[in-house]
Amino acid sequence: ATGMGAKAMAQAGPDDPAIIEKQIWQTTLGQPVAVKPYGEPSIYEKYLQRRQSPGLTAVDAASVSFAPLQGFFGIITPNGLHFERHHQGWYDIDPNKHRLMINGMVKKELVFTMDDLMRLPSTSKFHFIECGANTGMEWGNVAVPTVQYTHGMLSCCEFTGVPLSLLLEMAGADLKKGKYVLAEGNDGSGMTRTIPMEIALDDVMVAWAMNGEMLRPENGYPLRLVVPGVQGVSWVKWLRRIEVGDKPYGTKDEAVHYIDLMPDGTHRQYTTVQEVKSVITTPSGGQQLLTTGFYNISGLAWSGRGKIQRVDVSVDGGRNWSQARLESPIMDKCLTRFNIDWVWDGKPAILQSRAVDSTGHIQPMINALREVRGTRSIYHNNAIQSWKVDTNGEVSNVQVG
Amino acid sequence: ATGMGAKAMAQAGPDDPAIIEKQIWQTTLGQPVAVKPYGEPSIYEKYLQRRQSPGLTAVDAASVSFAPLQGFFGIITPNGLHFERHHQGWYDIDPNKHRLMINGMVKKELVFTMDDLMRLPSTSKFHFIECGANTGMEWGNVAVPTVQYTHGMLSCCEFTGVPLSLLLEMAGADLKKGKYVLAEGNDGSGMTRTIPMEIALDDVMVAWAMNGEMLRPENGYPLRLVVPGVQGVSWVKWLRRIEVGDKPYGTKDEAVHYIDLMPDGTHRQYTTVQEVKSVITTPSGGQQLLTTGFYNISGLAWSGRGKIQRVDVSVDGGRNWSQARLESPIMDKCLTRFNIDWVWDGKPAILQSRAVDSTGHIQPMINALREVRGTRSIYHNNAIQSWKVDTNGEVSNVQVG
Amino acid sequence: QDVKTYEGIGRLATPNEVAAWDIDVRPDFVGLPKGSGTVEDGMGIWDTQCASCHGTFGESNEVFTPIIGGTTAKDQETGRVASLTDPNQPQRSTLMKVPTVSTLWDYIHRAMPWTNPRTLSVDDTYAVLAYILYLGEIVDDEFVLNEQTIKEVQERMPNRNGMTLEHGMWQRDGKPDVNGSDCMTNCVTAVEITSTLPDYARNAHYNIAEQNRIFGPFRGADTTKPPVA
Amino acid sequence: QDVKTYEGIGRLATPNEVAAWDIDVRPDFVGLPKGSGTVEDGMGIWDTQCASCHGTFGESNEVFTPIIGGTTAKDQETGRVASLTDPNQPQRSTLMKVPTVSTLWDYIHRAMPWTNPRTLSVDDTYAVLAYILYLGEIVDDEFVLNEQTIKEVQERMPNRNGMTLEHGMWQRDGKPDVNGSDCMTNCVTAVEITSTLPDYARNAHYNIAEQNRIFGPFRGADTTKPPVA
Ligand code: HEC
Ligand code: HEC
Ligand SMILES: [Ca+2]
Ligand SMILES: [Ca+2]
Ligand SMILES: [Ca+2]
Ligand SMILES: [Ca+2]
Ligand SMILES: [Ca+2]
Ligand SMILES: [Ca+2]
Ligand SMILES: [Co+2]
Ligand SMILES: [Co+2]
Repeated sequence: ATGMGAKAMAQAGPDDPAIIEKQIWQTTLGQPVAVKPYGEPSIYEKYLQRRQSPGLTAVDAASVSFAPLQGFFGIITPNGLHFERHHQGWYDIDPNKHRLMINGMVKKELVFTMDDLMRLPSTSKFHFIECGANTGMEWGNVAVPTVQYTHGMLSCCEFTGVPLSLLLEMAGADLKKGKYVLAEGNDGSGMTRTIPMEIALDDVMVAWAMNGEMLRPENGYPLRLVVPGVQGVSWVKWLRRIEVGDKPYGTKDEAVHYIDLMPDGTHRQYTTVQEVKSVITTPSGGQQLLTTGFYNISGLAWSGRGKIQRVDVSVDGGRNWSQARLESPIMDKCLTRFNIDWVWDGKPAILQSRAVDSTGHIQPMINALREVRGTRSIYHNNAIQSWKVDTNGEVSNVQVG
Repeated sequence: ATGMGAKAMAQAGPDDPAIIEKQIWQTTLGQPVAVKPYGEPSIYEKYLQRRQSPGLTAVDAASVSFAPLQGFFGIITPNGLHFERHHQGWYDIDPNKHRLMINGMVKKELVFTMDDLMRLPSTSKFHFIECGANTGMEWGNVAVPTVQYTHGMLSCCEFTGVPLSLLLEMAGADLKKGKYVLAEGNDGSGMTRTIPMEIALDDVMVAWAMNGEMLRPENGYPLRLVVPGVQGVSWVKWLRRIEVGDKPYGTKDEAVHYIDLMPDGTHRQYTTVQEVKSVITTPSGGQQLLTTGFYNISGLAWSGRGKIQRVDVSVDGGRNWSQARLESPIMDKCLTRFNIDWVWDGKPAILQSRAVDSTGHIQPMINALREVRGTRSIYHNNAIQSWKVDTNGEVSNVQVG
Repeated sequence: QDVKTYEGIGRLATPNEVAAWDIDVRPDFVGLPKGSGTVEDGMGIWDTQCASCHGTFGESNEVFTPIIGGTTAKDQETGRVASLTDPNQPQRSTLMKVPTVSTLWDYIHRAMPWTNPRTLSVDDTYAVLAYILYLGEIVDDEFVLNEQTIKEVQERMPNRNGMTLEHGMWQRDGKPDVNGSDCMTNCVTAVEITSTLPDYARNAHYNIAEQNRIFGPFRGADTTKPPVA
Repeated sequence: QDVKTYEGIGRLATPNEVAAWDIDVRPDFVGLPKGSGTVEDGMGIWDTQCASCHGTFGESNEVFTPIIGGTTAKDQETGRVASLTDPNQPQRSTLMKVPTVSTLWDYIHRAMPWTNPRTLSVDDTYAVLAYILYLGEIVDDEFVLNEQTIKEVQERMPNRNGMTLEHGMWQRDGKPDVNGSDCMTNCVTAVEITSTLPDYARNAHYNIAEQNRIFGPFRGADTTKPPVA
């Protein structure tokens, strides 16, 4: 330790030049309005970026960029920092040339333009989206240093669109025999995923907007599927087609990827729902505490099965737990921000969070998960994350057993 | 009218080249991840910008840029399109040189760095912010063409910060004699506003984040006051100082501006609370309906006194009203999005919305407001907005009596 | 939560720091520093540092609404500016509105000149304010404004009695002026359009077609052309 | 709400339009167009259009995980790939995982070659898939793949029995594998750290100091240097 101690409250410290000296922003005229018709973050925020995890993928257009959760607040993900996952790159598709087709086991096969879709009764909902592979690098051991790389395939937006159920009704979908829908994207990969009809009719949306504006090109402009609580790959981007069918489609990303390898060599196919999970985002791996004393521990919790009911936090590696404050509103299949007070005494500590969802399911420890799933399943790692605080204040990614 | 009629559902229309011909985004490789480490909207969204109202102000650094509400969805305002109002321009202030001082009727006068503030227990809340002068150009007559200019000094974000009450407690504020706080900004105008202690202790926040990231420079980076339900000018940006006092401060923007001229020549001083209000954002002034048939009428409702309880919509200039659907969650002093079905028969129509808040207050007609306030008060016009739909589908701003 | 928990977060302000930032001046003159300035000195400052934006006589509305104009000697007696009810009064100047002279002192000292705020000394602030008051015919050309004489000025401010706090918008539980109707059917007999945008203003906010999305249920009207028939 | 209300919104798709876009092929071969291709023709396509990324024998992991490798003749009998439980197997190739040959046909036809998707004809798709199956030793060099023989291939797919739907993550009301503990105090006796980032990986994700805010309660650690003592 480098002689850190609680900063004393100085009775008469030296005068702070930041106060005593007049600053340029106090003595000159600032910039006009609308100099940025579409604004940008402060230049001092430049380190908070979407980033690739070195070595994770060989090519950048079949890859992922992780969201900098370590710098986020609240639950909304700014659109510019939403995580990305493309299988064949992204395009800024001309919305006037984009179409949505509904076909298969329907009375009428239909085609919609964006003009059409946006006339229909729309709805707006807040939901998280998490890639099924989020935290996947950590199944076997600690592999990456920060929460950006451990949990950064996670974002949360207010989405606006029409319920898929409405489009299916307009097409006269056969809901007796039609047990599945296939969603297909308009990119080079023609991304296709099967969604069970039960979920499709429940709360799936055909969405054009995120956080008040149109989808970003990287996130499917002008149309994507929103499949609340379900892994991101099913939220087909640049959505061009919905087919109603009586059997799953066994597409490449259902039969070769997004399948979870079990210890006996079988793969679980169609793993879909993202289970209850949470992570402390500050302080988190790679960060350094400046001094001892009070800190606000803050993080995110979510569940693909419903709402967050409570979050407990441990600062001693899981020996003892205390209930965290949950920010409101607590919404269905949406991020919930938690906060809890902590006074750091300068000794080593291990910070963990543990979420409970409205179905009563409690986030498990990594060892318990491994007992069933082994270490090679890649997807759906919802284990409790541990961050070690060293005596020098440096925080690192650890696993405990 | 130009021969518009409901598009018939073509049994066998001509094949659509957008479907039959392969598009470039289906036959080539798209762009890699993280090519934009901080993403931007689609190039096809470029018309949705913050804009000045020509002739409203003589200089651009004491001016306002209006948010394009006509293109928004849901309730979140994308940070890049948040409205701007500066009195002496904006700066991107160095957060390491920014300080917050608490002084006046307190036991200990305190100074906080950003490092300090962000260690304290934080909270995240969704709130609207509306300039007191929003819709102010319309007191006398119709003056501007679109909802961007009539209502665009309105935005809504998730804010993160510490309760002001906590800082006042840390400073040992004299809550017996201290009836007001003065909030002061760090820009050239040193913007100062008085806030009654009752509100200050209730839900005012000293905030550093909006919509998950740090405040934008134009919105007060790195620190601003969030004063829920109160007109925007009190949400002091680049907040550097809070003083506790026993009397209001009569600052320039309390004694010369943001005062409401009544017909008898008196000015109402310290008009603060934004009353219940709503507006249809689509369709709205300057837009054109493409054809007859079904449309989703959509808009925003808010109240500085609480939650939105209901919104009614009229399509016949106020003769008859129907209750609109409200999107959830409905939050305190926050925008609420409403939607309602409408089938346009091609005849002229006048669209209006009318909000009711949780105190039971109902948004009034402009004439009723004028009976009390005349036409020159500039601020706090919360009248029902009327949009006329012409037979050619063009929508324009009108007032009815 | 005991605030002691947060010990070490934040620190005491030094007296110099408070002095540097606590520059506000209240209507009761709390916060007003001692000093003085003459109308004559004020004229020099005004002409070199202020007149380019506000006009030689404070009458300009090139950059901002006029500072001077619209007040009378009578107003100084009554403390109510009569022209505020005059529909022919073209502008509402600063002096027509401002009830408290402290407001001007505070604001000029903190924020003017606009492009060089915080550069006026205390005495210069007194001087230039004296000159503004002189231009407003509130003081004569011999007047020396200081922390004492400013109280006399307050007694002459033309709109000093022009403000009211009797309204529902100051506190959260205030009562709104008017309440809307909750009528649902047959609420009005005839709907009369009382105001529309004049034809000449159709394109005054530039082309609305280029201020709307190029797809979706609606387009922006092309306001460079007359409305479609 | 009666969907008739929305009449005029959307239109019927034409048969040509549906044909243009409805290109998916299901495990039961619904959607598979008629056609055929030989291993030999497939080799020509592979070598000119695929090998640069996937390797001459489909073994490359330069651009993506290998397509070929890790399967045996035995696997074709059992329909289970044994090497999936072998910790020494370095990669999980496509053929080790894919249970359904339709998946390959569908995906190659819709998305390959990666930089020129949707350019392979139906016959070319049969041909290049035949060659992949040949490289995987599932068919011999004389094989002609068509909409009939593909059914025989399915019976030989090495991992055709390797998938399970017996898990709680397919439907929303599924049962999770394990449930965490709700213990609040004295939950574990000793906390053992079982994994940490190796020292050599400290800067493998570049400097973490430049991936965090430069103010606030925390800084990013400077990972270009060893940890502060
Ligand atoms: C470069 C232009 C410029 C110069 C020079 C300038 N001002 Fe101003 N002044 C402005 C603007 C613009 C405003 C309005 C600011 C705002 O919107 O808050 C203003 C506002 C004021 C006001 C408040 C008026 C009101 O009704 O709000 C006073 C008083 C004032 N100036 C006095 C001065 C004095 C005294 C000086 C010289 C020492 C000066 N100004 C120099 C541009 C200028
Ligand atoms: C320019 C590089 C490139 C070329 C050329 C190319 N591929 Fe690929 N291929 C890829 C990449 C990258 C992926 C993974 C895409 C993804 O992440 O979804 C892939 C995936 C595949 C897959 C699925 C593998 C799996 O496990 O998911 C098959 C099968 C395949 N390619 C076959 C072909 C065939 C056949 C050709 C030629 C006709 C071809 N590829 C040409 C780069 C290429
Ligand atoms: Ca790379
Ligand atoms: Ca201008
Ligand atoms: Ca003071
Ligand atoms: Ca002097
Ligand atoms: Ca099909
Ligand atoms: Ca053939
Ligand atoms: Co994915
Ligand atoms: Co304002």
